Amino acid sequence: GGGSDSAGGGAVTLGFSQVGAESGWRTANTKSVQESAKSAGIELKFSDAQQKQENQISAIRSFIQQKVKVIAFSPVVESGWDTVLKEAKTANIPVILTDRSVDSADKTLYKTFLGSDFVTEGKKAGTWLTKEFASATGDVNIVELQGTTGSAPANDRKKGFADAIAGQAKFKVVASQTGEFTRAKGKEVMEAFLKSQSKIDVLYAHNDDMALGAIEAIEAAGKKPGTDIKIVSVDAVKDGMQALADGKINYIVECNPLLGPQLMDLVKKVAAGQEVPTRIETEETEFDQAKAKEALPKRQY
Amino acid sequence: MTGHRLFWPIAALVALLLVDLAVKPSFFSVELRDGHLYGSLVDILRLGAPLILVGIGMTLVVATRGIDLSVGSVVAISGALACLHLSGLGDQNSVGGTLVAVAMALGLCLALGAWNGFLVAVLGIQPIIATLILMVAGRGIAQLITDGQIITITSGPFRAIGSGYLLTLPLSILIALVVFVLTSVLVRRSALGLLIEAVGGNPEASRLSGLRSGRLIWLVYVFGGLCAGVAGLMISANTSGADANHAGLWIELDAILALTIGGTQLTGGRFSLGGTVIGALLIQTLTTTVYTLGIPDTATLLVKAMVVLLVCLVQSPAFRAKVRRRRKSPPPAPADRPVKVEVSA
Amino acid sequence: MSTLTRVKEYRPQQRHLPMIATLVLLVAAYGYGASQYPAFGSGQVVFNLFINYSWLLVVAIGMTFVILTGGIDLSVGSVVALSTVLSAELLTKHGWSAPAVIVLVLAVGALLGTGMGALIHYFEIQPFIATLVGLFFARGLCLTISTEAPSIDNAVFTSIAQTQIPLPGDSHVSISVVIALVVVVIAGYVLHYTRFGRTVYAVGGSEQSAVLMGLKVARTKVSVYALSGFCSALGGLLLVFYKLSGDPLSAIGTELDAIAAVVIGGTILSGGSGYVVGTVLGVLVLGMIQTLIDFDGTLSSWWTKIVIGALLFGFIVLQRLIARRAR
Amino acid sequence: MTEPEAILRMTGIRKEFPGVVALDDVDFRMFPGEVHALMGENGAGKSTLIKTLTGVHGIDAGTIELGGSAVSFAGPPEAQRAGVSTVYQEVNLCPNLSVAENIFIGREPRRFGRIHWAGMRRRAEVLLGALDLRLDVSAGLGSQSIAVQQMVAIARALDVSARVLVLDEPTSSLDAGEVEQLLKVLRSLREDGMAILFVSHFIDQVFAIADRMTVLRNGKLVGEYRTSDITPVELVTRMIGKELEVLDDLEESAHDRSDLAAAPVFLQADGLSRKGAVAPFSLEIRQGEVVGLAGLLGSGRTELARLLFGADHSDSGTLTVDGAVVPMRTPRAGMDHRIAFSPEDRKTEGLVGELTVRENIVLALQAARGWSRPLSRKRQDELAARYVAALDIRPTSPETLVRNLSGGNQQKVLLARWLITEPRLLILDEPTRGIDIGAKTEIQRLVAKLSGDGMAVLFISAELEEVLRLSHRVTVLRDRKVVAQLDNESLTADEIMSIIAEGSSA
Ligand SMILES: Nc1ncnc2c1ncn2[C@@H]1O[C@H](COP(=O)(O)OP(=O)(O)OP(=O)(O)O)[C@@H](O)[C@H]1O
Ligand SMILES: Nc1ncnc2c1ncn2[C@@H]1O[C@H](COP(=O)(O)OP(=O)(O)OP(=O)(O)O)[C@@H](O)[C@H]1O
Ligand SMILES: [Mg+2]
Ligand SMILES: [Mg+2]
Repeated sequence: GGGSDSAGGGAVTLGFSQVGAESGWRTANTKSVQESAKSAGIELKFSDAQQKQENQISAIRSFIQQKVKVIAFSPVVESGWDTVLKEAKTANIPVILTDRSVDSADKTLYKTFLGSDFVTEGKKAGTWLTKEFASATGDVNIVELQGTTGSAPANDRKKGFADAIAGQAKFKVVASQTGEFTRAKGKEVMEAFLKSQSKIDVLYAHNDDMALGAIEAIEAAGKKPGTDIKIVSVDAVKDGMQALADGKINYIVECNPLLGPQLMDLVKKVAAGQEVPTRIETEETEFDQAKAKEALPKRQY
Repeated sequence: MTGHRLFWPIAALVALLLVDLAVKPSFFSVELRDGHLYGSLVDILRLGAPLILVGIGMTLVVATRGIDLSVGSVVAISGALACLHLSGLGDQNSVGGTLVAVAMALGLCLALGAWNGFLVAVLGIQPIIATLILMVAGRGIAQLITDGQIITITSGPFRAIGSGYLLTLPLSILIALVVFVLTSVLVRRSALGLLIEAVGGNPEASRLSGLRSGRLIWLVYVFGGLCAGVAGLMISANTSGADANHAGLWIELDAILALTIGGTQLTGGRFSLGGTVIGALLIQTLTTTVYTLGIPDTATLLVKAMVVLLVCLVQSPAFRAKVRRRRKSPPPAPADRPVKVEVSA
Repeated sequence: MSTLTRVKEYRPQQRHLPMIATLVLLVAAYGYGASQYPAFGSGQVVFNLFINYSWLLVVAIGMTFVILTGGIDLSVGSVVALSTVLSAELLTKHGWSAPAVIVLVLAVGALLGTGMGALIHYFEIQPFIATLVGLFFARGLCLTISTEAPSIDNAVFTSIAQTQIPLPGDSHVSISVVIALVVVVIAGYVLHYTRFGRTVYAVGGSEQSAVLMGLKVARTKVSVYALSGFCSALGGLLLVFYKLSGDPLSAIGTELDAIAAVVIGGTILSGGSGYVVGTVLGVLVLGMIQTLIDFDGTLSSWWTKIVIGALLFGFIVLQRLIARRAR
Repeated sequence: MTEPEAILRMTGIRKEFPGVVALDDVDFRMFPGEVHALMGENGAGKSTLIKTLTGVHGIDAGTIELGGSAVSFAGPPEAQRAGVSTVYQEVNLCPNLSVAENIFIGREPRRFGRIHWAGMRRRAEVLLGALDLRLDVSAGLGSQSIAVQQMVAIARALDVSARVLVLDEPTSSLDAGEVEQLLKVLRSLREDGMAILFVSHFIDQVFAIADRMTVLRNGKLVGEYRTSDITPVELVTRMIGKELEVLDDLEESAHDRSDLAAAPVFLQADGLSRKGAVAPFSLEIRQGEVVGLAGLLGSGRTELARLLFGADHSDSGTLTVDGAVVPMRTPRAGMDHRIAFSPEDRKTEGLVGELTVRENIVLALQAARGWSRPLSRKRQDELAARYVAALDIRPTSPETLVRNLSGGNQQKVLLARWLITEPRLLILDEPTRGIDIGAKTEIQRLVAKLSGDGMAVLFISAELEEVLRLSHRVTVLRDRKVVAQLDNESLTADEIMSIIAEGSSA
């Protein structure tokens, strides 16, 4: 049977290929997509790729087979999509990228990108740091908990942060290890740092989970997180915000997973063949402890 | 002396520790902070505990010519279920509630172990593939339980399992120690050890000697599940939260590595629980070393590869024999060319 | 003569049962998909199986050789990744020519394999561990070479990647599929018609006996790992053709997929019995499971995992039941 | 007299294993065109000497000359290439490959560079034909009886045109027919000037074929003798280092059945059968009775025995123990009825090589008691010690790994395992396979004694004389069918053979 009926009478079918469910952030992102699709009356074909690009590609292929109206996906990596995107194009199915962009030279392969810029996130964290320690005279010893080695967010957040503090010699990243975006590793690595580093002023964690793990390590070492060691991290998941409100974290750069509503608008537009901007950054704020307190109650994830 | 089964694993562990000592003299410093011991060595013990537990379970499974890939997922499930229950409690600090949570989690893990055992012993599916099923599905189950989020808990009693201290020592290592001792006693004082080694050594001969190998195999998988369950509790307790996505990821590989370093053959038969414990500690020491010495994480895997390779080589009799032959081989060198001896030796 | 006829009607069937069972199940699964999901019935879905999994197929073939000798190779995933990273690095950063890169990548794969084989045979390090070291080592190399995942725009690679070989019924396959199928045929031939192939089975049956029978055990054991390394590298190249990028984090856990495929295909892990065709079917089973899930499109992330496990279970159990029945 | 140049000359060979000196300053030589028997008790060092020759083990001291030039083989392949073709003691073939392949692997006939399967099968059938063996050569080897496997191993060795042919206990599980056939082949090879090293514990075979013999004792050389210069008794005396007392007394006790007629039936099989293994048969064994199974290779003796023990389950018929019909589906069931089964293939079905002598000995008893009721270490040690002494297992340390034992000693361990379970029915499938005459008489005496004490015994042996000597009743099988059951008043081997033969003519 042809796929026309799968596209439904009037209802738009959206094929969405998610990276996986590797973190709370990701899950929130998935939820938001699923829910807003329902409320927007869009028929969603969802596929979880278990962190495997191959799976995402094969999922997109199957979407093409099923002749969905629009394809959206958050690339597990930025490269390696040309072939399948070409196929989508020849089948003239418009493609929307979410959360991460792809590095295809041919920008016509996808309609638009909706998501955040990891480098900017890193920059924001760095800039806050420079302000916070503007008055500081001596060295500021920073330890960094990186995300999964080789993953885009890890690379970019490291880069952005480095750029932001590049100017001033007093900021020294004395230790930088991967915490694999997880609490357990965050704690384990921080424990090691606390013993190997004589003086730590700041912890920069690529996501809240690692920061939360680190906090436990710091407390176990008899230090006060947020005071003895200042902590800045990225994401603003609920637990992170809680810790921020409790004064255990000093600053969080938001990375908003709730792209669903925006995505659905785009899908509708694209399906209707309207023009859309080629790049849309999700509106994201930054939280200090005060803002966290008021934001906390209405935090869904 | 070098004859003893555990000589080489222990030697390797000591060597690695000495390297740490050499590079970072502070590595061995252990001090008393708010009522408990504090220092890298303590961390190694505390963080090594889960691996030790999983390793012990895996050792028995491997001794029967089996393998259990699902332990990682079982770890995740155990933590997830316990934390889910705790998060629902009015007063998370109630010991009773915590015990219930623990009981529920371990109960489920026993069931999961039984499931593996069923596939292997009754349906006769090859262990690696039989447990692969739960390895894949188990992650899903864990995420289903936590709804993909990290369940954070505040329960003091529960957190103690992972990060608490008793008599200044980490509770987790004490638990692991108890399990180790109990298992060793059970296995060696009863006939279990012999029967397991027989089944692993020659299944057909064991069958013809009247062994009920089916039951044994079932038993070891159930036990493996239990060990993984306890490990899961520790891991989640240590971070006071259940991370269904990452808890116990790839722990099966480390466990197998540990038992091999400990001198247990993956082809079944003879096994050594003590060796597994050493192996587990070795692996944890290696991880801690990497963090402490600040080895760039792009190089971490290379270092790990090299160390493991070295450890396995010094353990391999074949290798030692070849080296010795090397040493012997150059003919007694004439007195006038001593330099050459230096080179060849 | 009578003996020969007996051979024909009786022996082979027994040994081929698992594969026949798998085939039956595959067809059944396809039928089910076609009945459930529109557009599933189209031939292209089947060809996509091959297009998407040609690289895994090649890797699994190498794995088959290793497992037939009673060994195992955990390093394949990392070697695949290394191949992609090397290709990307050399083509984009160092401007090597495509052929040169291909040769080098294959050489590196074979070399790593040989190394592990040597460790296993001459130093009697257990295959599981030796290749686990290989896994760490190759993945480590990937990350030291590059933590980024650069795209590849080399003309040759792009053309290989994007050429579509048309087939009747406006469907098509990629060049990689052809390569993979060629590998399958060669592997089948080697295993059945060459001394090396038979020695592989002998070693798997009883290594000690193979030694006492005066077979070239050392050479064979080292070769299978070299072969597996080579296949992984080739698989890596196919993956490059598939994605045109070199990702240090790609192909994580491939070793398990490959092993699963081989075992589902009816090969015994303790070695000595199994067929290449079985491995092909095994890969198709994994692909079929993934495709069913893609088409369903209603499963949440965790249900996806659970269902994969369930389907895996279903396949394996049914396979045994069918095989038993037929006995 | 002047001798021709020795083709093989081993001098001052020394081989130590951790704890054991297997060979100590042993000299050995062989001449073209002679059959040279290597004699010695279990554990004397025969197999080790052979393995040092073919490079399986390196030597700690001594020299090996082949065809006048010094050699030291790195392994069997080299030895093979140098023209030394060997059949090792334990069957060393690949069970997962076909019979034909096991004969030719490594030397497969090829056509257009690819293996020529049809040609291989044809040649295999011819080769086995020469040994009087007709079977489906494309069948898996694993499904063949141990005897068939032994013949296949021999066929493989014969096929290579070698200067030196080494046969380590090739006849241990062959019956008269095959042995005769084999000796015939060896004689013709000797004519062609091949040097043949022949190891056997059957004195008569040795005297039938050997021109010369070398005797080892405890790894030391006792001497080299021409067959013509030595009598069997002298030979045995040199092997065991003392006179051997013969068993005529046993003969008597074995055959008087007077009290047996009264003895209650312990086990009774009615129409028991298993497809492809044994046709429906009926059999009863009384307490204290020794029933012998006679039959040619592949006649189904082992199969029959396996059914009684529950090692395989039957398709039809009933089994009655102590007058009660019992299902016999697993070995465990057999053991619960105090039945013991010592299988013919000690390597794959009997022993756990990785475990020690002690552990192997207590295994069955422990299994019966279940894991929760362990035998105390003290008890284990005593049991082990007792049977190590009783069966003269060497080395005497019960902590030796079984895989390091010599073939015969392994067989003794297997026997000990079942004796300590004090069964009511003891099924022995080729219990004396590869056991030296000293120990053999020991075991035969033991069996006689046990039956005297009321234990029922089912005795299978390829050596018909042995069966006749021990059994009160002989059950004859042919082509997987029970064809006769005879009281053993004064049966002779010829009578049995004729029974077997006439069937095949009919
Ligand atoms: N691999 C080994 N490790 C340790 N000891 C060994 C090994 N192989 C043989 N031995 C010992 O060497 C001695 C000689 O063994 P060998 O197999 O040569 O005896 P044999 O003459 O062949 O006896 P049989 O007639 O039973 O075959 C025995 O004491 C045996 O225990
Ligand atoms: N495990 C088995 N599975 C299938 N067939 C077997 C098996 N064992 C033996 N056979 C076949 O059944 C025939 C009878 O084997 P069995 O061992 O019972 O003969 P036997 O009388 O004991 O002769 P032998 O003296 O060789 O043991 C063998 O020739 C072999 O072809
Ligand atoms: Mg011998
Ligand atoms: Mg038999």
